[in-house]
Amino acid sequence: MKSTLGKRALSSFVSLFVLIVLVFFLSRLTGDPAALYLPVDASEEMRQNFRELHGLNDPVLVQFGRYLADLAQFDFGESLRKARPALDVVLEAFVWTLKLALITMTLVTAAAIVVGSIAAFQVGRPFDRFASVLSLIGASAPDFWIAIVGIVIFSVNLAWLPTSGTGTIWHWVLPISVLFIRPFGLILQIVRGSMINALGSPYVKTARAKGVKNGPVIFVHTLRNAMLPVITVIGDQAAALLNGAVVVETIFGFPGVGKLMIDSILQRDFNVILAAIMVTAVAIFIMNILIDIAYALLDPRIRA
Amino acid sequence: MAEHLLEVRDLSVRFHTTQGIVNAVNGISWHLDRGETLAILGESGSGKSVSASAIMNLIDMPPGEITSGQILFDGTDLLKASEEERRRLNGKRISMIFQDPLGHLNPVYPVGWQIAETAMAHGQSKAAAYERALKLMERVGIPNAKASMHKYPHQFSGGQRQRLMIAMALVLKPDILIADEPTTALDVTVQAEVLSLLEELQDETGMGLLLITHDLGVVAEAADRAVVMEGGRIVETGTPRDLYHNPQHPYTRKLLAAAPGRGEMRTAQSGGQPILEVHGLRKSYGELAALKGVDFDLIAGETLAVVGESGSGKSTIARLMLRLEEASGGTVKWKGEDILAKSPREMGKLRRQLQMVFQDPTQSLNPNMSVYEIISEAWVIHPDILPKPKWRARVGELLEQVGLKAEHALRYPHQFSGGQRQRIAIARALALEPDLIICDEAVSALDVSVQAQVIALLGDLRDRLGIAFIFIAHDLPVVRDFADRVLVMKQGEIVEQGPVRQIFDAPREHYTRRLLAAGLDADPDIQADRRRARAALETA
Amino acid sequence: MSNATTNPAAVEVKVQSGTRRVLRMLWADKLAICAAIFLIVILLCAVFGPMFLEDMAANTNLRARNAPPFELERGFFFILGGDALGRPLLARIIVAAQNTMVIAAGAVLASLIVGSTLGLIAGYAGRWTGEVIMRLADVIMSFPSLLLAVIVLYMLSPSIANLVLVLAITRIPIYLRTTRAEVLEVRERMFVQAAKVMGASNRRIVFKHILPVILPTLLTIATLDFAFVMLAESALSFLGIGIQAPEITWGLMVSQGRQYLTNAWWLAFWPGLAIILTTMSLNLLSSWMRVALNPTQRWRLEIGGKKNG
Amino acid sequence: QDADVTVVLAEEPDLVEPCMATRSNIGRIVLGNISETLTELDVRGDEGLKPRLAESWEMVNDTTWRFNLRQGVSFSDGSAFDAEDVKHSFERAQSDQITCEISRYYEGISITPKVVDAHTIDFTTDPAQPILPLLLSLLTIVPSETPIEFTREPVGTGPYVLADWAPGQSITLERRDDYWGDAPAVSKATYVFRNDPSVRAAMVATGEADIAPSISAIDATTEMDQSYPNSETTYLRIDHAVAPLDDKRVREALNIGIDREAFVGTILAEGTDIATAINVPTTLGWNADTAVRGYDPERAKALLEEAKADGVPVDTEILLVGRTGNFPGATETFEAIQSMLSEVGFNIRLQMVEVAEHEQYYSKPYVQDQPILVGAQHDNSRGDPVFSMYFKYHSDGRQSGIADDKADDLVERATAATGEEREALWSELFGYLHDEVIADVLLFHMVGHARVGNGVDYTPTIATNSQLQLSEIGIK
Ligand SMILES: Nc1ncnc2c1ncn2[C@@H]1O[C@H](COP(=O)(O)OP(=O)(O)OP(=O)(O)O)[C@@H](O)[C@H]1O
Ligand SMILES: Nc1ncnc2c1ncn2[C@@H]1O[C@H](COP(=O)(O)OP(=O)(O)OP(=O)(O)O)[C@@H](O)[C@H]1O
Ligand SMILES: [Mg+2]
Ligand SMILES: [Mg+2]
Repeated sequence: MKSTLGKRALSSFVSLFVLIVLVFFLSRLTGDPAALYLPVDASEEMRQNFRELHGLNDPVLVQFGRYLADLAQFDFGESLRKARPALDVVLEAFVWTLKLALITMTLVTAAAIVVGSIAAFQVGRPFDRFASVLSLIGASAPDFWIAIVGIVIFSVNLAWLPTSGTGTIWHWVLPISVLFIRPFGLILQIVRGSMINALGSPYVKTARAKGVKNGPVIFVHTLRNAMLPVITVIGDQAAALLNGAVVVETIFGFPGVGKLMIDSILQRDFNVILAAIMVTAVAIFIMNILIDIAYALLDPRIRA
Repeated sequence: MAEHLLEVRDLSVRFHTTQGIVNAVNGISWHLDRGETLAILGESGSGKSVSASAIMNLIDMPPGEITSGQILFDGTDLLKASEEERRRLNGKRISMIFQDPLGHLNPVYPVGWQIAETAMAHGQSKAAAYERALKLMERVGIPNAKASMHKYPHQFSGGQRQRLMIAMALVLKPDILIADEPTTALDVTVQAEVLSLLEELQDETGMGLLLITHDLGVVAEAADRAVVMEGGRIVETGTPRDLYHNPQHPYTRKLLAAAPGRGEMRTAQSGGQPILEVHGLRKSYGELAALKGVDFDLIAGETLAVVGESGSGKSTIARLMLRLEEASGGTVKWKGEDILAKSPREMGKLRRQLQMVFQDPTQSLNPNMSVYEIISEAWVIHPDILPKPKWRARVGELLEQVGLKAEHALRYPHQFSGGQRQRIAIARALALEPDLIICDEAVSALDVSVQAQVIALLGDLRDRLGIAFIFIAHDLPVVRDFADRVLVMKQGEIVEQGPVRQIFDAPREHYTRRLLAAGLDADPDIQADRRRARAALETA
Repeated sequence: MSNATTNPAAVEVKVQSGTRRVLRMLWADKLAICAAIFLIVILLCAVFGPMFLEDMAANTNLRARNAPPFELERGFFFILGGDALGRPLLARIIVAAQNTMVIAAGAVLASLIVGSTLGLIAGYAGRWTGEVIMRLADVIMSFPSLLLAVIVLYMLSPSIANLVLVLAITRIPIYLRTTRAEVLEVRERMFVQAAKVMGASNRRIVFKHILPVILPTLLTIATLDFAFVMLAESALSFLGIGIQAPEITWGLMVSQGRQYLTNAWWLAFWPGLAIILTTMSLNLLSSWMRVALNPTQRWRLEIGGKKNG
Repeated sequence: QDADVTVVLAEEPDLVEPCMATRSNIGRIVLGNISETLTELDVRGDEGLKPRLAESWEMVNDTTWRFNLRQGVSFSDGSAFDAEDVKHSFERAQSDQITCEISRYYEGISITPKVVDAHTIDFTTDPAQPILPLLLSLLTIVPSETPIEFTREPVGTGPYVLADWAPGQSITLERRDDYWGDAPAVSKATYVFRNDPSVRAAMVATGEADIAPSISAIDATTEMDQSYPNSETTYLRIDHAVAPLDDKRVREALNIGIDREAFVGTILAEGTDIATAINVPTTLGWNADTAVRGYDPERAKALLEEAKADGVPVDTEILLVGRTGNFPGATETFEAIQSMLSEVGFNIRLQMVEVAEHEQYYSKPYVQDQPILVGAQHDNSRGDPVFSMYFKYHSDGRQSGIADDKADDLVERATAATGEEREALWSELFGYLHDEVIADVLLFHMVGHARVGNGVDYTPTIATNSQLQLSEIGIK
């Protein structure tokens, strides 16, 4: 186990490098940060000066070499705009994103598994129909729509919750609710489908013949067999959240990595882009490793 | 009127399918008393398993439907009881051993937990449950029980899985045990042990045993009474002795007549170039050496039976020869070429010549494919065998040959009984017209009349087309009738091999002798004598 | 019955005509029927909408600006109201169906096909290939889709084909990972080994035996991805990267209606509803397909209304 | 009394750096609150340029301006304010070690500050710089110890000091006790940042914020909402070098083919003015005689016909480039323009793009392979056209679509002129560009909307986009 983990870490490291190379060269093809950073009526001299200061005049390969050399010392460079180390900027934002992602995914996973399993157990009955339709609407409704309507209803009209921002625990309610909806719908559907299949297996009959209650039949015997695709989709959704929940961050003023990334991309703030990608990529790679471990834990047959 | 522990009255069950309604059980009635063993004998597909499932509330409704009847347990009608009441009975007061152990074990949990769960589901503490599980695993003869508790179903041999199922059913010492073909995959020695274990339990707890089997020997050995089923109806009831000596119904008579082990033994062909040479074949799973270097040959058109203890590596030989798993060492020469050294592509070409019928029929049939697709796939893969327009007719023909009906071609595997599935698997292997068929317990789930028919078919193919067989079986009478040579295995090694006459008439090894002594005879009187003889051998 | 050797010719194995059976099964699920009809309507809109309504959908009329829905005085196509430039929403939704469907179907199908094929390879081929493919998926997964969009659309111009490309690439990992995970389990099943013994090629095993087991899950994801892709496309438009006015898609309409959400809800609502209904129809249909494709479940449709279907 | 206010802004500044205060998201926080300037433009009354840190100024000779500095002023770090600080602030802004945005206003002029005594400083310019005092209304003063790199802890002489900055969440200013001027009413101001205009409006409505300086016109429907001209001018820049846009008739057709009136009160807010110049009417030299070209589709068609008859390729596809989110309703506006122009016979294709791509079209070197109209906004609330004219209309201007000798000459002369002459020259230029050259398609002077909570008293001005002095906020 240990050595496979090691190999896995190593190969992840290689992909991380591939990722850096890709992002570094591709992003430099998308426009001149000087043109964006400086006001439109800034002179050519100022632009030159800006490029000079940030080393944007050198050949791209030289820039890349320098970047790698700095990286080796965990120096991600300065943000072109914020006059701060890019990594600091990113880590600050990433903490928020991580919190948001963790809380949301925990809630989503728990809720989707419970509701999806019960729906699968009651295929075609009202509970199933209701849960399916509701989750589908959730999964396909535009999230900003839900967010703004949520603010109008719960903050402006009912005055139960703050509109936006951070601070108290109440500030988290709306953003998490909005983030919750889509993955919940998606995962619920996957759980349901996978569970319907698994519930038809002979071992379910064995469990029932043993006199196991419906609860454990569903959640112990069947669920674990049905979890493989579910875990994959959970991973996908978690990755999406780790990459930043742009809409929610933008609307609710959450200082997460999603908005930071968008802004940096639109502003071509390369160092921040790269640092943000590195940080989220490491998080996603770790998560994927955890998922692969989870596969093996769940199903002894795929333990190599 | 006397109260029976369990009484089934006028039970009818039917299934809805695309091809219309299948009447699986038609108004059957029987009863079972405390401490009694009732055997249900019968044709494969006659509704034995379905009626047992009805007792356990395990029929999927719909598509299934119980159209009439009562199931009285301790005087209450189970069909009217609530789900919860039935759940509380299941496992604790009534428990069941399923016919097809691999599918019925949960693949993702360790077997120890699965056995202990029965107890835990009915309120026992974890420690007590595990202790009981361990004890039972030892009693059903799982080697190295303590460590095996943490293993998963796929790490056991077919017979071991079946014993695990048995252990699972016995955890709470139920009042009624429904055993659906509990010994089909067991070698005779273990079979005898299991039967005596059940008997002991019956003495201890007064358990009523419903024994579904097609093995007349088992009936003779264990049953107090027996009912015979055909086509969803009960055609005859009586004590084993009555049935054996004085069968009334033509089907019963046919069954008895078909009992194997009475024919002429074959004389092994001598000489001839071996088409298969196995040398030093080894396989280990981690610590466990499942196969410790076996050597044997096979001549074209010859039938080599592999018998031996459950878990001794019989299926492993088959899996290694077919490259379903990689061997740890040794060579397998097929017509002079080493199979084990072939690339996957070369192997693909060879495969047509080597076929296998798997031990677990349910799992080896793709649930998404109809029987027609399953059988005709052979010709899709090897189009030169048969032109497409002839497929339909040929599928029908093959199904008839293995005792099924041509119209079954449109059904899906889950709509068949255990024995029927096994026959589909046989038909699939035959479709390829191979040179060698490895039959891993291929006829063990068939009632003797069908078994006889299938064996006759295989014999005919052997004689007409020169197909060779490796016949893995624990059913010695069948082996005796069918094999040319026999290979006896124990703990991953061949302990004895030779022509069938030699093995059956003059066994050299103690193990072989024990094996032969443990064989069951359909005649209850002979069986009674054997028991005495076995007891003597045991003490010797 | 067992050993009665019937004349094989007498027992014709008959197969029902495929389409009729499918239609009958579809009929058995009323929701699926509705879904299918709705999708056909959408499809017709997508094919013929732009042909007939293009002009009407582009015709600005500031006097009908944000005209409220359910009023017929401006004509039938204003039944859903008018947008910020007074264009009839119904006509716009119909015309937008084409771009929307092309983008969503294109992206979903492309990612589904590429992703699941790679997943099958990764799960069934050797360790090395699998590992490389999986790490590739990791890279895609952590490459921010927005950056990818900026790069592709900046360098290649924002055409529909490029947009499909971007969206498809970002969705590949989900199919890839799901497929691989399932293959790892399914390939251990006995019937796969049985097929192997028959000499089935890897291709056949993968596509005929393994894929059908995984397909229902993939279909469920794909149908939900439909909605995801439409909304992602709208987010890109909103940032100025994706499809832009005067082209229209439902997603673009939703994102343009965003600022009017509190004043003229219908601008974002109807196209949003179109997205939701389409997704829902697809999902109902895929649920139906799940049942219809699964022999152990199929009876639900075949015994029809008779028993609690 | 609670004198805390919360201001909700659209975007968080990347820096809170005084020398970047001309950038509006920074200026709104820094200008007049943390940092002060020598002079200050009066945007509420019509006093013109008012003293702030300079008490008075005069022209010593053609090229030298002298400023007498206010005494008894101290920075928030406690040090006293003197001429050295002014000199350092200027040099820091000009340094090429950092890219201070202010410096671009001094582009092309050589300015040398010279400390006369602690409270007097001379600026020598070459060439003469008649509006130097106006230019210095942009120079934020920092202590002479400030290093020449971007700071995150700005020190200034203003009435407030940066108390806290939680990146991504909020910035807090607190009132200083030792401020030289009158103590403002607001004791503490918290800035929070929300991208979505309806959320900003909602925050004021729920009392979570007191002032939202810019909300969407669509949301501005309550008592709390005020509109103000925000000094932005929307126009379509024409590149005169490419046919058929090199033809004056075609440019006129573009101008009269758009029904500007139709936008006001519909897509754009009530109060939006139709523009005849790139600068707002309060700007020096704004020419009241230039008349709006009325909507006349018939004439536009006729003009096109005429041009076509002369061989002008009027059927060439013209690309109209707009920027998404440039202003509320931008997409709709450009869509409507496209449809209006198509109506009169232009072959127009609309393309909405993001900032970076827009920049490619907007600034030189221009994309030359097809005639292009670039929709854009220009913002000059400084009162003098000099901040616009060179860039937009001089042949060498980075965003100029024309190359016209007379225009060049007028720009150069006006820049150097003072007083009435300056005003007259600008006025002539405005008229010339609009009437004779038809340089571009001028559209609207935009209005912004602010929502001000009931607890505070604040009136937005034309400068609100770039500056929000807390001292102008009253507490009710
Ligand atoms: N789900 C189903 N749908 C349709 N037919 C079914 C279904 N399950 C069982 N049957 C049919 O019911 C009949 C009885 O099946 P059952 O499993 O009880 O046979 P059995 O007597 O146990 O046979 P065996 O000895 O081969 O196991 C068979 O003909 C079978 O094809
Ligand atoms: N995947 C595995 N991992 C670990 N042990 C295994 C695995 N597969 C089989 N074994 C072990 O190898 C031994 C031989 O198994 P095999 O299936 O060949 O037995 P068998 O002779 O066919 O027995 P039976 O008659 O019960 O089917 C058994 O002890 C079994 O527990
Ligand atoms: Mg059975
Ligand atoms: Mg075996």
